[in-house]
Amino acid sequence: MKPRVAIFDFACCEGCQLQILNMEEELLELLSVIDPVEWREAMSDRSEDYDIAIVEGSITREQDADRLRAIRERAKVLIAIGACATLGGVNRLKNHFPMAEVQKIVYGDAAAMPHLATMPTRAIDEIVKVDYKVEGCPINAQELSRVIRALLAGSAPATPDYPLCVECKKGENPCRYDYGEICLGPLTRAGCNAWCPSNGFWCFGCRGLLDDANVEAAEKVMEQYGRTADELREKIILFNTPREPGE
Amino acid sequence: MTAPRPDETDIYLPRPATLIETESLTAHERFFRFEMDAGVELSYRPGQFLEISMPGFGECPISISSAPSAGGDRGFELVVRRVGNVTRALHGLEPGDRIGVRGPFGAPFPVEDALTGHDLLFICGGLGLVPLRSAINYVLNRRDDYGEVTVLLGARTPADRLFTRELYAWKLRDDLVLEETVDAADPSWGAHVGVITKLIPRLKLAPENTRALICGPPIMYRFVLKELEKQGMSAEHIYLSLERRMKCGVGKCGHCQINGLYTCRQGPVFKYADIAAVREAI
Amino acid sequence: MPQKLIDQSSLGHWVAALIAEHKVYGVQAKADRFAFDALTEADDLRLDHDVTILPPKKYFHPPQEILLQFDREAMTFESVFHAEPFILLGVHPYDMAAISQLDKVFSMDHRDRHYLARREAATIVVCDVQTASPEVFAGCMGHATMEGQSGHDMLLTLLDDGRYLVDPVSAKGEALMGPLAHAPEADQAALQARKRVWDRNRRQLQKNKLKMKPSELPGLLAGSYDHPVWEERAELCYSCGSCNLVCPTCYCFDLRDELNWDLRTGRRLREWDGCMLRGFAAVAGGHNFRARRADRYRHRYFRKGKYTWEAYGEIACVGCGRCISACTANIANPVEVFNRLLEER
Amino acid sequence: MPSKKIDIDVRHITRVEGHGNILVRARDGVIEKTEWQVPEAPRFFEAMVRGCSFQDIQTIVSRICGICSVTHSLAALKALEDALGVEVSEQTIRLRILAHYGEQLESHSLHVGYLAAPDLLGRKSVIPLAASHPDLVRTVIAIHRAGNLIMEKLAGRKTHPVRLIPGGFAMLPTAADLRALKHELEATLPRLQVLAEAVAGLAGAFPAFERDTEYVALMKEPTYPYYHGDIGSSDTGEKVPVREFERVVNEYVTPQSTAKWTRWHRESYMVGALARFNLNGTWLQPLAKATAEALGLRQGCCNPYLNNLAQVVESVHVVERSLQLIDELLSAGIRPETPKVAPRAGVGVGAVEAPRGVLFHKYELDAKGNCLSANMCIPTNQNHANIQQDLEALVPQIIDRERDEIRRLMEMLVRAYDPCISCSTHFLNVEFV
Ligand SMILES: Cc1cc2nc3c(=O)[nH]c(=O)nc-3n(C[C@H](O)[C@H](O)[C@H](O)COP(=O)(O)OP(=O)(O)OC[C@H]3O[C@@H](n4cnc5c(N)ncnc54)[C@H](O)[C@@H]3O)c2cc1C
Ligand code: SF4
Ligand code: SF4
Ligand code: SF4
Repeated sequence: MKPRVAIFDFACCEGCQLQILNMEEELLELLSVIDPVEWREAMSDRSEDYDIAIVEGSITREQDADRLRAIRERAKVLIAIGACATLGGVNRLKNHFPMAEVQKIVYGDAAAMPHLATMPTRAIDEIVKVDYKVEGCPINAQELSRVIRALLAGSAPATPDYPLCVECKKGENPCRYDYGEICLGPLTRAGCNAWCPSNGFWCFGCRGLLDDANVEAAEKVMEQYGRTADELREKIILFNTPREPGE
Repeated sequence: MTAPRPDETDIYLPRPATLIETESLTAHERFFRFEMDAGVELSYRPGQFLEISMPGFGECPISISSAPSAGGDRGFELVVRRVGNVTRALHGLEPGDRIGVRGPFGAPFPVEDALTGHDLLFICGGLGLVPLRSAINYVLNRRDDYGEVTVLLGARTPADRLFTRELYAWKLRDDLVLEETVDAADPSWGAHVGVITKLIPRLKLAPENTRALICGPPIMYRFVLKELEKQGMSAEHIYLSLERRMKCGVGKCGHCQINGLYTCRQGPVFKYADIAAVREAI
Repeated sequence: MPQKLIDQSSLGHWVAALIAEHKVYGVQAKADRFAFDALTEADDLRLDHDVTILPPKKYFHPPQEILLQFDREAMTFESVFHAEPFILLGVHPYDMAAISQLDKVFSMDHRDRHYLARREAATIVVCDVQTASPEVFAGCMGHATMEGQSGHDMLLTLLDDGRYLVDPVSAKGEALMGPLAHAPEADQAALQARKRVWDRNRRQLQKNKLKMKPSELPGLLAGSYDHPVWEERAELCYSCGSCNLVCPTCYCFDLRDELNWDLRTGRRLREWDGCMLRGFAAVAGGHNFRARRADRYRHRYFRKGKYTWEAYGEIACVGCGRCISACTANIANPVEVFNRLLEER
Repeated sequence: MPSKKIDIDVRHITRVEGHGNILVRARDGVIEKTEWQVPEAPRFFEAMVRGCSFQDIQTIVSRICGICSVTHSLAALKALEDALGVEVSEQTIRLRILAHYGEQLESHSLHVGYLAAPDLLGRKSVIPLAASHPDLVRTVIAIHRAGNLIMEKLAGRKTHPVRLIPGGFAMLPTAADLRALKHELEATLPRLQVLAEAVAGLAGAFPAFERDTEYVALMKEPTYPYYHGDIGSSDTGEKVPVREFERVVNEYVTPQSTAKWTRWHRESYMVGALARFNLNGTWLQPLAKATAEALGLRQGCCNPYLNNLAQVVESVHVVERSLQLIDELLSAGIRPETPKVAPRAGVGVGAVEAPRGVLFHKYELDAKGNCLSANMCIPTNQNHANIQQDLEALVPQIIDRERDEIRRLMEMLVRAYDPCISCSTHFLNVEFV
């Protein structure tokens, strides 16, 4: 029997779900091996009975955390897709400000209204257990496809634990540092085929920092390029704002 | 360099084998007996390993645990610890299921030459029994060619012991001394408790005439070697089987290098004298 | 074999003729750098390049290649070989030296048919260096020219008078000479002129100066295992493997399986790996045989200067200088490290 | 006889981008409540970009919306360049417009083919259509892929562009890229004809609902603009410069509402494909014009359901225009350019037409080029009040129908707007009944 798959989203741009639709013809192959039972962006069907939950987006409100917990209860396997789900995404930038200030900036005088409450952005695995992560902003459909095929075959898909530079070099890109830019490739988990440097742009770290990212080295190395550790940190926080303030 | 010949084997091409028999040994380790397809024989020596393919999951090196018979063998035995994708997939196999096999690869224990006529001391830590079992049974099949045979065995707990029936049979033999120890005992345990090195001084070794064969977890070697040296054994007479990360098994992929040595070609069985000065070895 | 002299425009016509009949890869501009790529226009060929981002090894040992196809229900495996003939235009002598090293690695003992098939399919046209790259030191490593080296099929040299000396050195190379039948043969003067280019290149391809003979490296390293340089420099190492991946002599790889959507058939892939990457020597159970950055950092230099010498009789650095520019932390310069070891021996 | 009671409570309408709810309560034909609500979690982009460098802003704000990320990047880049006093080259403008056409094509084909088509064919999603109408689905996929391909070749990827940077392009397409695109787009035109015919055949499935509406879009005669222009309205002939967009959108927070709403000359206005068609239809390309005719779509149309038809017409238009642009680019040759942008203090505004309507970004930068404040006004926000007005006008006309039918027609109406709710930089959070 085909596994029942449900796709859910929380605070995000839904760009990762879009990558699933962007699989184009391959989407038909995906649909030949799974049974999608809920996918609000693309289907009107609903179900509470599923094997695999694919979750996109970050958690910014208590009621969303509750909904996520309910999803976790029902799913045998939970896959977090995209930077919002795995890291908190750009949404986490707001954690640098007090929440009251964030609301004020956007809503002005209306900010005091109780239904505008928001909480610091959290990634999915800060609320529930995540079985697999597909990193990236947006995810790479090829990677999701590989993860799903591996899972369906009973294999545990792994994310690379080496820096992006590996894939960047394999792609034979000129290095962004040669142009005086700050690229987070040496600190960032590979897996996207160095999508951004391959298009002439620096890596901004959307796949998350490596477990052993040598940030101290990077801070020292900045000087060699006439840049500062502060500039480096400004780049890092775009997608890798620490989980706890000051962490 | 010469052009590839069309009939030349592809060193990455596995050959199919069928699972004949499998049995759980511990919570994490399983025994397997496979047979190559009719007409295909593996001629392997104790200490060698195979690259086992579970297509879709990958490939990994696994020591041959059975003893070779006189001619070639269609059958071979493995013991696999479940740690990742390939090994988990192997644990899911049922008799009749098929796998892919490359090999045998690697340098064996010199059971046919350097070891004959000598007392043999086997020191096995945990999964280290798996390749050494091949050598032990090889020796037991030709018992007269060797002197005293002593087997030291260490396991984490009694429940982690492999091949318990076979160990019992060895225990009953009077031409083999088997001493066992565990790190943590349970109430039923009647043998030693503690690290395997503690068993060595109790042996009445004839250091000149003894040849030691060792396999175990990375941390075990240093202590065992120190103890053997203390007993007066020469590095020339000690053989170690070492594990490393390994992908190709044929000296190309670079993963298994110990400094400049390839574990898959110069090893996995090394004479201690050859690697005593190799810094990454022990 | 006939050596010919041609001018730049006949070279263009000749390349165009090659493109018309063969699959040709040649050096071309990539942004403001250079790279080997499929050549569709003779004008795109840049024989004046200083160095390519990746070495031409990518045509023999690609970043990713399919080794096998399998069917897991039938448990069948089928080798995939790539034997489509191709011409490689513009390989520099140091890169040719590196290809010859790979030839040894992949043909000794267990012969690697996948590599050998690609290698056999290639016709390699080496071109003497016209522009020295900022970091090159092939002159120190003995690989500035093709003198005393082999493995290639043809050598092109731009002489000072603006003409090219075309020198086929194998049957494959000679087979490319057809369109040049009417070109004048190279005379003694031309061969002398080539000698001058070689002499000059030997001197000029020394942007970094190695203060010893390459053959002294194994001995030097043997006494330097505990030198402080490894710890000091590795502090800035990202473990990014860039120095491995751009190196023409590095060949380490990983094997990985991928399934098709039928979840039954799939392929086994070979992908470049690198000894500087953290997990390179990690095994099940979490043990890592080179867990520290310094362990991995030292290993790379030992492989370059000692281990490969012991296994294949080769120093695994040809002096292309790629690792120097690829390292964003600026710590991967072999010459700096080796010279320091020499000074502090 | 029990009184007829209708309670419709669609929590999270499906096949739209983001979360929206529809609520209707009626007793004995008396409509007590008709509400369009948006429970999307707010994301506070205006707060998030504060303090960020102008170099990182397009990276952040493209994440406002996955489906119109090129549009958001372009609006941001135009605003930033306005603030920094940067003039971009003609080549950059052409390439940007081409990338932007890719997004229009991708978004419109996604909306018509994947999200709206199931309504017209009485299905719950595109998935059963793959079995029942395989040829149509494959045609839609091919069109969608063409749109994506433009973005990939021009912007570097399908979603969240990386090549679009202040001052120009981080990497330029090659002539070979453009030729490949041309090839693909030439094959797309006949596919669009197939789609248009299929949609024309389903014209009966569009409800005949009309409501006199103010339409707002960028205008720049004699073109059908997405990237250039001033703000125009169907109510007046006035053209408002983009810099004065705040005079048009008049954002306000209503106590009963879930979002900041907007209004100009009336209670509400509509932006998007239909608005553009009504204001600029004269300047469509010939095939697009012919397609409009074949679909029976005429300027002055005020049936919001027919927004889908306008999307089909626009799809044809952008492909025709893309082919022209590619020819212009190829004959001029791609010149290498390295964007150089220096920071300075300033305020800038940028507007572009998103697939769903006109989008405004505004930034204030300090001397280092770091963002002091930001404001983004997105099309779906501008449409919310109009959706509410449409629903209020629609429900009395259909209140005697079956509950499910009422629900279906309301959902379909909302869906016709192609709302992009996750763009909700402004949305409020509400308690539900
Ligand atoms: C010569 C030799 C003989 C061996 N004999 C046996 C044996 O008889 N029985 C047995 O159970 N195991 C044996 N091993 C270990 C076995 O190869 C690894 O446990 C196995 O590769 C793990 O594969 P996996 O796919 O299940 O795990 P993976 O999912 O690949 O990874 C799990 C962990 O294993 C590590 N790993 C991955 N590949 C290898 C590799 N090739 N070698 C070592 N570690 C790796 C990874 O770093 C990771 O931490 C032997 C290893 C060698 C080198
Ligand atoms: S561009 Fe970035 S990812 Fe690529 S090599 Fe340079 S630092 Fe690494
Ligand atoms: S070690 Fe560095 S300089 Fe030497 S061959 Fe490799 S990349 Fe070139
Ligand atoms: S390129 Fe530099 S930083 Fe990267 S692994 Fe090599 S030495 Fe370390």
